[in-house]
Amino acid sequence: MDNPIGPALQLRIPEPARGHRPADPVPYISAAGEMRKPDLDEKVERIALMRKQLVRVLDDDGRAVGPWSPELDADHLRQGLRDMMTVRSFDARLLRAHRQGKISFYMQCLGEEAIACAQRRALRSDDMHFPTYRQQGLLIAGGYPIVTMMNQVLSNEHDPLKGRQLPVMYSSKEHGFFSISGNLATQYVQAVGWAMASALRGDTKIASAWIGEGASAESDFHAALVFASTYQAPVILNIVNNQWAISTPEDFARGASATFADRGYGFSIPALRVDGNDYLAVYAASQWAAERARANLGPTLLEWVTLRVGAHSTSDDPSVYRPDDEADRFPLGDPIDRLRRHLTVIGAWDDERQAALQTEVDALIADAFAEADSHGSVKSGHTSSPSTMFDDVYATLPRHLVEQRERMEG
Amino acid sequence: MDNPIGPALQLRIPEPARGHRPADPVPYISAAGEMRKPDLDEKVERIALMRKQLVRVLDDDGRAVGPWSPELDADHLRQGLRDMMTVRSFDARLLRAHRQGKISFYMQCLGEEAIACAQRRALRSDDMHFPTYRQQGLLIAGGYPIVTMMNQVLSNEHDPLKGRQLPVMYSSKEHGFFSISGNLATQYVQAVGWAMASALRGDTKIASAWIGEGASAESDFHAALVFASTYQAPVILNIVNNQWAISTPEDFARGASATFADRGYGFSIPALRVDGNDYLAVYAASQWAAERARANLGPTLLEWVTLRVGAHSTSDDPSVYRPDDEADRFPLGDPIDRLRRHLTVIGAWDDERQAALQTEVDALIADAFAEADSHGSVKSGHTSSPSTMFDDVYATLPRHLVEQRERMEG
Amino acid sequence: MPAMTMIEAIRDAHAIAMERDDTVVVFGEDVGYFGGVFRCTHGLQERFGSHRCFDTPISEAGIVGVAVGMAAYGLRPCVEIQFADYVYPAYDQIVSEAARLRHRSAGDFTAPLTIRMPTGGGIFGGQTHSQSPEALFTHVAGLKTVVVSNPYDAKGLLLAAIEDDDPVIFLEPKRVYNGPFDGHHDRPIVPWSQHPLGEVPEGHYTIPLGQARVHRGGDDVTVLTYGTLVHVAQAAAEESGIDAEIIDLRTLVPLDVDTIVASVRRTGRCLVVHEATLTSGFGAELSATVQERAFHHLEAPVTRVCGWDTPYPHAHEWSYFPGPDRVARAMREVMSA
Amino acid sequence: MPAMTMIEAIRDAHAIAMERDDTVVVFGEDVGYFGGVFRCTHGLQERFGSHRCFDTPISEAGIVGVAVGMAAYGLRPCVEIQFADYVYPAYDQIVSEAARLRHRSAGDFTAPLTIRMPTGGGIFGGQTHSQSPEALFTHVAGLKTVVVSNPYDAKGLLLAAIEDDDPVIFLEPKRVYNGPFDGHHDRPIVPWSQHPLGEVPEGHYTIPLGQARVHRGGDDVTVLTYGTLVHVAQAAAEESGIDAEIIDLRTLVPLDVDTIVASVRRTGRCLVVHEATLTSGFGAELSATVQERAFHHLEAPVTRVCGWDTPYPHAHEWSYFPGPDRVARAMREVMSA
Ligand SMILES: Cc1ncc(C[n+]2csc(CCOP(=O)(O)OP(=O)(O)O)c2C)c(N)n1
Ligand SMILES: Cc1ncc(C[n+]2csc(CCOP(=O)(O)OP(=O)(O)O)c2C)c(N)n1
Ligand SMILES: [Mg+2]
Ligand SMILES: [Mg+2]
Repeated sequence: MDNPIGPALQLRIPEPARGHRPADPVPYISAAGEMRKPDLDEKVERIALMRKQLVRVLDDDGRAVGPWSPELDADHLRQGLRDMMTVRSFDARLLRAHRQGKISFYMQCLGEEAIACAQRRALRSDDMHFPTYRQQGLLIAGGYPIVTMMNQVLSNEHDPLKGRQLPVMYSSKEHGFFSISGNLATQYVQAVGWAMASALRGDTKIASAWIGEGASAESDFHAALVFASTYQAPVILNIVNNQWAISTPEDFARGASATFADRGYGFSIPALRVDGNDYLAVYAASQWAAERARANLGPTLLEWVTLRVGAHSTSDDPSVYRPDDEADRFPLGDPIDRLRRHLTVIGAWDDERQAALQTEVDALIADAFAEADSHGSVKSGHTSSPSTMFDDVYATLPRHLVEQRERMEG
Repeated sequence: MDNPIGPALQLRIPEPARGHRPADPVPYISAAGEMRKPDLDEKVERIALMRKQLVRVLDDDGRAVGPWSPELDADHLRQGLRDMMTVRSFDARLLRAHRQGKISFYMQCLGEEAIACAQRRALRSDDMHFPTYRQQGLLIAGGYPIVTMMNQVLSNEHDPLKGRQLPVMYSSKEHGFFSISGNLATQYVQAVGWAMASALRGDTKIASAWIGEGASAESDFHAALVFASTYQAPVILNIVNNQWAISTPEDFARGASATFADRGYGFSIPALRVDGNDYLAVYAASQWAAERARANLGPTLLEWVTLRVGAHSTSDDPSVYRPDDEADRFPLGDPIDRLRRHLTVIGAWDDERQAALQTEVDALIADAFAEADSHGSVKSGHTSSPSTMFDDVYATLPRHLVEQRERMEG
Repeated sequence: MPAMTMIEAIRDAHAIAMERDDTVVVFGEDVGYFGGVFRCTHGLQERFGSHRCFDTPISEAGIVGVAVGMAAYGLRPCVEIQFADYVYPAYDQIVSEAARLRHRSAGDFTAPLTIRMPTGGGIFGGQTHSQSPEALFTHVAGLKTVVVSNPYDAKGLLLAAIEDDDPVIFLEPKRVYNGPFDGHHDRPIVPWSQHPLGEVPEGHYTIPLGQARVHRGGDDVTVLTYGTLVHVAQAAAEESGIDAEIIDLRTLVPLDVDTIVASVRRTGRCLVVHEATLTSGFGAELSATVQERAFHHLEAPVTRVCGWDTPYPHAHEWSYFPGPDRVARAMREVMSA
Repeated sequence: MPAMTMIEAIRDAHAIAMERDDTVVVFGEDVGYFGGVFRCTHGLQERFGSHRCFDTPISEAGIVGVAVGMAAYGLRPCVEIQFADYVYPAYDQIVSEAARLRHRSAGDFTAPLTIRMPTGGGIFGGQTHSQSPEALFTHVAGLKTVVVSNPYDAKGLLLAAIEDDDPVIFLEPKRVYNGPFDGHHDRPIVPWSQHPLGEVPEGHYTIPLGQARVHRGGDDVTVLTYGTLVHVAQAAAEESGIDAEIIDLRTLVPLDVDTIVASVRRTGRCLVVHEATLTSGFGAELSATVQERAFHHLEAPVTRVCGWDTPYPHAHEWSYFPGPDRVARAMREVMSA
């Protein structure tokens, strides 16, 4: 008794029309203030109804509107602007260092500055972030010494990681910044473990996990959601949807889902889509998720809609696979411009102060770079001693490494 | 500017009250016929609204009701009853063989017979199933020789797998039954790959992936859903929720989700919860999913709600972790009893025919076992030659294996 | 001293570790309420509560991944992988994360975790309940790898592993959980209560990682082995009459090179025995090391007796397993080479 | 014969395989539209369509898992793992599935797939863009493992791998993609167009898996190596003046034991050179094999020159990399031992 046969089967192979993408590649753009703010303990089913909406606070005129508008005074906002501008200037300086041949590799976060900067300020300094390589904003907004970051990037004698890691793979336990792995997604489930540990100990610290939308296809993403859902771990699960994973557009990882927020609902984890280029929205959504975690209400997933404005890394040439004018056509604008306009609208900012801040920030970065550069770089041969590579493989040097070190030195 | 601290954090560690579980451990039990049947191409959002409902056809009185009732004539239904009874008798005989010390290990599917038996009949014989160890019904309903299955379980000279695999780890390409792996979940993504291959070739065959609810926590489950969603592969994604994964109840893998069907919606994959002990519902839902795949409408996820009535395997002692009377209290009854009652209600069956069929099936199994047993078993030392273990490691025997084989023999 | 099975010794080590240090947490599949499919964690949840010992979803990647995160927080997770054959989904978290975390962060974060798993065949487990994957860990810098062969060692080494500040892979040959199996599968099982290494002191003690144990002194040939094969080698020595010095390596990385080299220099002959497949097994490293460091003392090639380079078969496991006859034959060959 | 880089040779092999056999499909991260981050699949999607060459989500487990399923269907997938350092999420699918499918199903299902990946350091890639994980595959029965060192071999071996009926791990040292790098990182890059092995015949040819190539004949010492280190060993021989016979193994499993043993029996000395970490590296297997089969011909211990047992460092990669000086020093030591 065989059942009917069908037509020839076909596969949908995503083939986004690169170079001639539609004008608005980002679907479901809510107006600022449109989306309501759920209670912290609102039923996940009801929150799920908003999974195609977008938490937005800043409108096109620079006003902060709607229930998500966080209570941040002008000082805080100016601090946020400064954080973001510092990150951007930092990136620009190190890209220049790359062009100057001082470093072998760099990854910028151009256009995505609001997300890490605002979340860092919305959380506590003793919380732990498990970042990817595009959250330098966490360190900068967290007050980590910029010279030290540059020393890491230059792999010079003052690099705290002793030249072991690629540029941008920072680590700072003290600043709540988990050591970056080159292997995508591994940190996501580790963050859940850290949050579980905090809760097992009756501590108050929460964890924040970071991942790119492309890397959410990795298996560790699943493990993280399973454990977060089962144990209701106090963790924020960030997905930075910057539209690209090297050369593949975000729909390769998203598949048929409407949004990455959907992934959370597969586990009854409340999930919000948030305008990642809106400093106020980022702050408010991060705060909401953190409060949920702190109130023992479990994990929250946050999809940040943003755009990778630059190349994937200095090894990448995006002209081959993406339209030149994508950033111009991106409907969510630039995070720095938008916060600056808001500050101006509320009378807390003007062009002069902007110019002064830019000068200050650029000087800060220039000075920092000058200092870091004075310690040399891997290219100039000013690194930690090569024999330090044997340290920290284990807590204490085992005999075979002692022998190998001797052999290397001899 | 540090943000407020919270109370001491807590973790939710699922600790179901074993031994004193609530009377009805299975939530969201729809009445038979209650759930509507969506069009094959109905929007996934609308289907999602039914994710807490249960596709049921057979009511408590044994009538087939509602839109899901498949058009199966009495012959087909009697065949289904026979399939399930054969599986049950098969399992019983081999459990006895285990007690008799003829085999080292066995896994039964008591209480879950309807799922594999009905799905096998709802699909075509050239479709490919990627099963776990509890889908012996696929082979039996598919007409695979029972003696051969027993030869595999006995690992005797006629075992087609030459004693290489544990009992029950069958393989038959010809019968659309992919080689069973001992490693959970690996087959799930392979099924998606097989389905993709079929579609890449413009073929008409579809794949069916099988997994236990416990194993859905494994990472390969995620990979399968990502690829199935992205490429819209013609695959059925079965999750057999039999309430237990060895000693852990289904909520360990499910986490905070209401149902396993939820997982599909995280990927916009239409997902149904189905009464797995209702032969007609299983048939109808499988058919629906198969038609979707054949019509190039993509993957469908099916959560089968059932109960692992027996122990996990012959190595397991469930009395330590589960209540004795769980099967009695299980709200979905027994699949054989239910189909038998239905046949009786429609006037196509009676006690006499039932007794005759039971006798026939038992005799068939007894004869088959006698024949298989006559070929000996691993315990009696009647296996394929040990040197065959070197075959099939590679397509042709490489030199080092030739040498090792000589050494073993010499 | 009480007699314990290896299972009881492992349980005891867990309990003592959890008692002494409340950052020790124990979890894995079926590990909590049920106490593990081999019962190695039985009673821990009842005694220490479900916040110290708990069940997990079936996700080895998740188990090790959250353990790394917990270790970074400051806990000392000791996790169970139900069978070593199922460790591969966690391999990335072990190799790329646990093993390198201290190094890549220059000591800023560390991963003091213990990953226990039953290994080896001899229980008719077929290809997915029989593997001995130690060589897949010994190649990875940053990991320590331990294989135990008896209850006394198991307790002392597990306590040392849990207290160690680095990630430790802790392999438990399931065939010796209940007795010192010597490879004669057709003979009655000897329980640990009849073996001196089944006598396990109460309370806390550790056996330092990196120290081999001379299981049997001898002059004819040095046998380097570990796990179940220690007992098989013992039987082979007795049955062949060859005066083998059997070294139970206990820790593969870091390796006790001194004990090995001293013995081989004395005997001039060396046999390496393990259950894992031969090619690129840990025996290769042992063979290479021995001939690098004792070349001029060797009177015969270092010889390996290992599992064949095939998947572990179900029905033919005793043809696969390097039992006492094969080991004795190799001993004779090495003696006459 | 046209001169090709190794990248071009690999591209060419893909195109020829896809042309000759429409069951060959090619996929991986950034492999389709973009043509791969190293451009090894550039142009294939355009030429053969997106049903033959396509991009995937970032999931190595998914890539290999679907490839196994496709292979079971009857296709011959040739997939790319972007860097060998990222293969671990796919390790379970490779080790537990692809490697054992034929055996466990007694030939009912097979997995004729090729898994390509760039390996090795020398591009300042740090610990996650530099690894050489070959030994993690050579230990696994059922897998074949190939490491290429030049364009001519790369094309012939890749065609053989794709046509092979078993799963093949195909390792491409990225440092020799564009030229025969000899370890002198401070000297200008020599392009393949200036090297005889950069001359690659047009059209179809294969190099059988399991055959080593004598890269340089010599009488003093046998050097067993593969990948980038072939060229480093060549430089070391020239610079030290030692008449080394350099054997490029090409395939590690199955290994060309005959070529190896014949050479060592003649030279009486053997050096093993690879970039992967020393302990339990494939060099251990080579050392063990050589002394098992040529013991009485050896005048000095088989010596290994390998990466240190540390993660691959970023800034110190030239101290980690076994460059020509270290190899030459070892040659001299072996000669004077
Ligand atoms: C396990 C693993 N696979 C592949 C890579 C190579 N890789 C590095 S970044 C990247 C793209 C990641 O995209 P996404 O997650 O969207 O992050 P984004 O770069 O956009 O911030 C890839 C494929 C890797 N680092 N690790
Ligand atoms: C990768 C892996 N991890 C663990 C196991 C051990 N194991 C075998 S069956 C099982 C429980 C599976 O439960 P479920 O998926 O619900 O299937 P069921 O037994 O209920 O049919 C476990 C943990 C395994 N076989 N493979
Ligand atoms: Mg991205
Ligand atoms: Mg189950």
